[in-house]
Amino acid sequence: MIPIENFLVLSGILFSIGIYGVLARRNAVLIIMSVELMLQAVSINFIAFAVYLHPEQFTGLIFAIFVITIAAAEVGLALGIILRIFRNKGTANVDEVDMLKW
Amino acid sequence: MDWVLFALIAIPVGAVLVFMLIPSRYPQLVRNVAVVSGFAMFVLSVLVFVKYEFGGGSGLRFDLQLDWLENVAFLGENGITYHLAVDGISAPMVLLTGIVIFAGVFISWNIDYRNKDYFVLLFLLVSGVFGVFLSLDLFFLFFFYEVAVLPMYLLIAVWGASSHFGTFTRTKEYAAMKLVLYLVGGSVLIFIGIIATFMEAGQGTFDLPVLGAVTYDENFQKAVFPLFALGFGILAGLWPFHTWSPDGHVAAPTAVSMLHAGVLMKLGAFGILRVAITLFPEGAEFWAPVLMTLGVTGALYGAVSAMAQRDLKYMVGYSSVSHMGFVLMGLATLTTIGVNGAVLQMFAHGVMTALMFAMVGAVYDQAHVRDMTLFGGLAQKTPRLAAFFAIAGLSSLGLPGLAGFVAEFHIFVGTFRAGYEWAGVLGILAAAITATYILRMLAMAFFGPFNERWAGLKEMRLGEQFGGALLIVFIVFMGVWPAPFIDRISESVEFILRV
Amino acid sequence: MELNLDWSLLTPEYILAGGAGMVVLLDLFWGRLRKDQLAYVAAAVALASALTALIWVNDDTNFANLIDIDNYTALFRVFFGLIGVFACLASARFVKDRLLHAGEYYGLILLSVLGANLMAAASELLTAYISLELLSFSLYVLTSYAKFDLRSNEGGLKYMLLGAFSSAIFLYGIGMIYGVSGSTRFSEIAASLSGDTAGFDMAMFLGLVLIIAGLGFKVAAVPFHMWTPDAYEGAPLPITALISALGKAAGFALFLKLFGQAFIPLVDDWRVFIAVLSAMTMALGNLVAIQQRNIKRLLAYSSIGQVGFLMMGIAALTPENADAASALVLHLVGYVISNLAVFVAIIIYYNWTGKEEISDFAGAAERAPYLALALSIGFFSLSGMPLFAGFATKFILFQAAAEQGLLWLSSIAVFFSFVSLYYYLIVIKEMYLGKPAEPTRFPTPWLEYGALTLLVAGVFLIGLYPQPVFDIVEEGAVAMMAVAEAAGTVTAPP
Amino acid sequence: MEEAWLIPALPAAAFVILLLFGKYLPRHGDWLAIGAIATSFVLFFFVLADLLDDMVGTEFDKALGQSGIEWVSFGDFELRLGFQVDQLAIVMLAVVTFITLMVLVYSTGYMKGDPRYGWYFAAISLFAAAMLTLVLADNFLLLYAAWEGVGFGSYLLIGFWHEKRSATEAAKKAFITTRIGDVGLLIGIILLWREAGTFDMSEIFEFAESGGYSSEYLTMAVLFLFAGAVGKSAQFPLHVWLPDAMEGPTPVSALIHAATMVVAGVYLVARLMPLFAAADPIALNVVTAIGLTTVMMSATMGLVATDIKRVIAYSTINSLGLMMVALGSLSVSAAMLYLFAHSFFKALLFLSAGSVIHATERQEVSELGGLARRMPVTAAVFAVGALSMAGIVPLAGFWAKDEILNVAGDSQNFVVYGFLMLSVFITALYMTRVVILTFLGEPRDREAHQHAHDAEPVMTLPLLLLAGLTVMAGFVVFDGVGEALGFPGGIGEFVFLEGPEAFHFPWDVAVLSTLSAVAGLAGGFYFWSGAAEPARRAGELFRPAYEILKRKFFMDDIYQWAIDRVVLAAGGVIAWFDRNVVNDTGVDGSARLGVFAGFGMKFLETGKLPNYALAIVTGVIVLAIVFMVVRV
Repeated sequence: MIPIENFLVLSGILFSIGIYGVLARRNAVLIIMSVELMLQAVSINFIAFAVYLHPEQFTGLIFAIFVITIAAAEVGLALGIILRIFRNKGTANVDEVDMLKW
Repeated sequence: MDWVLFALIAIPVGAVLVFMLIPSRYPQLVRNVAVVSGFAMFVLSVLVFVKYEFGGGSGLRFDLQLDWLENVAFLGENGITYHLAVDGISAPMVLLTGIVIFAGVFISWNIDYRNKDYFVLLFLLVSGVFGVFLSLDLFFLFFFYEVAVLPMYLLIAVWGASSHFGTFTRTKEYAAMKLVLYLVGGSVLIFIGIIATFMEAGQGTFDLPVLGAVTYDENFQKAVFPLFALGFGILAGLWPFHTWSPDGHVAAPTAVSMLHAGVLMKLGAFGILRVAITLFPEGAEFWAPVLMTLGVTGALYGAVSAMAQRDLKYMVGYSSVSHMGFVLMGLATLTTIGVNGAVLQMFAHGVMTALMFAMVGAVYDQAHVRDMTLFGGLAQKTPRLAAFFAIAGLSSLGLPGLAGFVAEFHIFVGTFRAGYEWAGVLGILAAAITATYILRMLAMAFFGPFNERWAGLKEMRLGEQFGGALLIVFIVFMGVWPAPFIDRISESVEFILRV
Repeated sequence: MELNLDWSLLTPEYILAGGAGMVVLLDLFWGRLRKDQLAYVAAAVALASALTALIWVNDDTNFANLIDIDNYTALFRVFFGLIGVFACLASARFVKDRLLHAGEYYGLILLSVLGANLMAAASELLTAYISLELLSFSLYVLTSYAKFDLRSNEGGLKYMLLGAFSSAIFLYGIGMIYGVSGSTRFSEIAASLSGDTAGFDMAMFLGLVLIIAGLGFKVAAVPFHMWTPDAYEGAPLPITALISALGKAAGFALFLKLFGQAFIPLVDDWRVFIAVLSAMTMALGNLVAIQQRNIKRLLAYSSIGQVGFLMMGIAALTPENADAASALVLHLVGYVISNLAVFVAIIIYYNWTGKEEISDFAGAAERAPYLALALSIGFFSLSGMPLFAGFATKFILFQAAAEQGLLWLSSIAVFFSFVSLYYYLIVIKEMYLGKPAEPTRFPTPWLEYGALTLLVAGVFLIGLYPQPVFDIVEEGAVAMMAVAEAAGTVTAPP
Repeated sequence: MEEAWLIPALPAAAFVILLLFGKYLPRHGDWLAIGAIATSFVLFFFVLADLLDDMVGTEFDKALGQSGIEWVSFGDFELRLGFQVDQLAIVMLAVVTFITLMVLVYSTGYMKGDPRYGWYFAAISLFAAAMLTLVLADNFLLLYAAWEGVGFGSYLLIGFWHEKRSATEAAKKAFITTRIGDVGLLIGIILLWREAGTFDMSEIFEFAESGGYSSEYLTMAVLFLFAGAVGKSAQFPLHVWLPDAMEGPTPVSALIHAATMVVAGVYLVARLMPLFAAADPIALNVVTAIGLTTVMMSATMGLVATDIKRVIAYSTINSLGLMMVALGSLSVSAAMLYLFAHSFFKALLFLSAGSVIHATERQEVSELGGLARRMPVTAAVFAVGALSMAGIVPLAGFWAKDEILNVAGDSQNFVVYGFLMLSVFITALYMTRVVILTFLGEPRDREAHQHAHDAEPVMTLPLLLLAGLTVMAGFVVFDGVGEALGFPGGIGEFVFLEGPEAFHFPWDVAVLSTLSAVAGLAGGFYFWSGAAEPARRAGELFRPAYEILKRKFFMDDIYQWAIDRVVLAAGGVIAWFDRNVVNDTGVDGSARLGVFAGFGMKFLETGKLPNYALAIVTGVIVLAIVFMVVRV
């Protein structure tokens, strides 16, 4: 059996890549993609815990399913809002969207 | 008889509600209601003062306790109660408030710019003041303390007057903002003190008598006493924190500065006595020399800077700082005579300053200028105003036969008895300096050759004369026969100082 | 191991969901219905859900171990229902004049109230997360609802992106806690955490940190507060009110339940951190608010400041008694009522003038005396002045914090509540001393003034006689904390 | 004895009535004031009679009629309005009531037609009441209260014509200078009280005699008390206010600055003699020194003063100095006798000067002259007063001054005695100067001279009465006269505590003083008769000395400089300090600091989304690290 640590490390890596994506990327759509990445890392975690530590329950698995559905809903919603910004301002670059400050 | 105290706070609040109902098209109706409720408060306060007799125990009379918030979270049996009572110290203070507000209502007779809102805020202020003097629950003491500060901003900012000096102007907004923030800043310290005391006592109640019964350990007292002393001291014009009071009182309209300098500053000293000294005797002893030094500096500092003022109202403002310095000196002696003197001075100064501010207001209403060097020989044009002002001035410089002398004498005697000879000597010197600036002002503004510019000046309005006369009656009454005041005060002071 | 599947327990939620759908359909199919009448329908639905919630007062069951139905839930259901009512009433005129698709607008508001209800009721992590996302999504959309206003889009974008980001962090934290404790139900987590957790220290604390971060974002604690000013300024005014009232209240309901029930055994570890966070939040919120010129941004920072005070309640949690919890909820109720009063007044003023700068409030007292009075009362209550709700609630909250040895935090709180008085006074100065553009009186909007009077009455009630309100709140808090004690004894996992 | 408190009460009642209803009474109630004082004067005799009956044989124990009412008392601290009558008080009662009566009668003429006629009588009644209370007070607190009341009375009366800038300034100066002295008095009283625990004089005296106070403590207290006396009796450092006090109406000067207020200081020191005796001798030396400097200074200044009232004022300061020297030599009897005699002839001088001013509207001696022909009675009376002041044989001044010279000769060293003799000479010199310049010689102002005439009877009657007393009062010195008046063993025994040989008449002192007085007269005639040519030449010869005297030893200028530069400047500096340092930097500074902190943090909100995400991540990382560090 593959030790659980591998899964945890994988999800950790994925999570940090996602965070890096959010910080580094300037385009709103790419930020959403990196957030999705982070959510997938979480679902890996849940599944790993469910299988390795608490095999007798399905909580972990149910959790993973819910995470995936909510992630999908989130993308739909996010793209809607980004579309509005793109249509009004002509750009989806996060740096140019800084009218509200101080 | 204990409904009296409830009525004392209910009347101003009731008046506020009635004012709210009166449409602002009837200013005269507003004034009549104000006078009626002012008179009612005056009568009740005199009743409280007259009917109060000590008769042993903690001297609390007209005791009334309604529970407000109890058996909830950390609050025990009667956690926070609406506990009103009068003892020897608060009886004269209640009388003082009754007098000053009654006179104040007459003085503010000719305010016509939104006078409904004016009286709403003024009576809110008075209910706060009565609340502090009467409440025996730390929570409610703090509650009313803040209520008294709340209306000050609008009262000064809307109805006040900016004062213009050659080089700079002190706008009324600046003065109002500074005053309110300074006092609320002071109340921060009090709030922290209350929280710490409640926790330390562990009785689950904010009731002062219960908290008083607990003996706190030495270092706790030494740590918390300065919190209260400083918090209340800021309102009492403690020396380094006094700068709000001259600016604030000068910018305020007459009745408000009368009420504020006359009564609200006493709230601070009263708070020190009622809360700090009663709960923390060892703390008081430890900090007494510091309080004494600040008190004396305040007295001397106020007197000397009053001497350099050209603006009449600023002079009176700084003289209040100086007299409050005397009060703090009295409190710092922690001897019966000294503290008695302090309470007497609180009353005496209250009535004196109210009269002085009223007269300055009377001059300002007609002359619209307050620089005393511009006046000259007003006594020939307005003899009664000059006489009233002279009486207030003479009482403040401690002329025997008037209230000032009795109080100051007690304080000086108390200071010597407590072993602070240097403070006593400096205090007496400050009293002498008070004489110089009062007489300088009288000579410059009221006596001397008549300045034609003020030919149009007329004698004071009837309202002002009545208000002034009422105050003079009490100045002379306390000066000639102080026994009723002193008997009441001394027993309670002895109880507080556990002598 | 049978689950209590009595569906009737969720009737308030059904009413809300059904109502939302109905409102949307009504807007589509019933042409003749004017937009503001939709608001009254939505308000009625919210009110219905609040009233039905009263049925389960003093009840103590749960629905399929997912949701607790006890006094705590009842309290918050009523509370959120009323917030929904006021939100709808306040936005009636605003939506009619300025926004399109009123149906979806009110539908989303009802859905957000539904999300909030479930957040407060959730007794296990998954339900909590799902309801959190429901609330957040509806608020994201509502924030960017003014399609053609760039500021609304930008605010919505920032709120949404950062919201997604921090909910991912929150989720990762939940994953860790699930891994460590093996269950998602608060009571069981508390049981396993109170056992020996030597082996899982690292994972547990990482989870705890991430959860604090996630929730910190939701309630706008300091390092995670950056979105609040932009979202508040961007969102249409009623929505700003909704975020500050519903968003914060639901966030704290969950925060309190999670830390009061699940993580209570580790209280000595995270107490200091929450306290430090709360101190920083107070400091930044109140100090930066002094600099603001826009009323919405000022209220954003003032609500950040208030969050600092609220977090003190959480820092003061203790297994022994429910004092801290009841003090926190009491202050929460006081804050929300005063905040709503301020926002309703500003919405009314915005409907007249359409301006948001503080300087635009010049002379408001002459043009609308009652409005100026209500606004001042709201501000004085927020700053903790006596006669108003803020004073009593803050007094009790600071005292509760001091009881747990956080006197230093109470002192900082008292100082910053004094600082907050300064920037409220600036607005009041503008209203009472400023010169109005033109001296004409504004027409009196009777409905909004009615709502305003109700709120002002609420402020005075809590300020002058808080005993009844406090008793209700204490029942809720005790019910919530009782579950924690019961959890002390380990129960078989479901 | 019990009705002694009535004496001050009557004028006080008169004051209150006049104050409130003065305008409505006929003649503005001047008759009420005079009636009150007259009854007090009559009452004085009853009290005197009672005191004599209580006297047990010739043994003079102080029969103190103690009466009074409780004013305030609690714990160990009690204040009484107590009155006591003893010989010292009797002398003062006699002087005060009589002189006030004379002045009031005189004032009905002098002040006729003044717009504030009623207020004048009210103020004088208040003053008289305060003075009488001061005299009768049996405890220090009441004494202090009356002391301040007297100061206030003089403030009102000096500044009576408050239209005149100079009168207002003079009143202010008087009140403040005496007030500075009162600071010392109050400190002294409290120091005495602290050890003895009571304000009552007799108890304090017993406490002092029984060695209760340490001697340095007592000396310090006594010197503080003496400071009060210096202020009130215009002694050397604080004398500047008396010459300016001449701005008040002349009857006021007669009353306050001759007979009553200024001698209060002397009375106080006399009353405290037991304390002075108990304290170490340095106290008495200080009293003598101050007294002597005052004598010499005032005498020399009197030489050059041109205003008639100021000359008499300097003569008053001169006499006060003499009395202080007498007290310095531990002789109460000499001082009180001089006080008794001095009040008559000084009041006489002032009132006659008053009638001169009333008639000619002029006060400058240089504008008067040759009035004797127009105003024979006033001239004669003035001459009598002047001669008595100079100390010419049959008049009261001679006997009293001789007594002081004799006492000074016995107990003081030679230098003091020499100076006193010199002062007698100078006094005679300037008194004759003023007489000659006013009444003899050529009238310098023709027009004033024309309508100068003797005052109406109501003013001249008191003058004649006082003149008569000035002549007869001296003989009281002899025991025979005392017994004739019903005092057992003569006035000396009765009044002055020491043994029967209080008075004796040393021939050598009498001859020496008469010689110097006559020399003074001759000098006066020589210098100032006719065109006063020699005087002018002397003036040029001692130009610098003349200038110094003219500028009153620059005392006024020094004080004025001190006030402007030091006191007002200090006020200015502190006011500036308060406005700028304490307020602008202290208060506004800290407020700006807070606002600036907010300003700094405001820029954290860059508006850029990545920064916000970065903030969240850093928050998480910092929390995680700290958690780990703290936990592990």
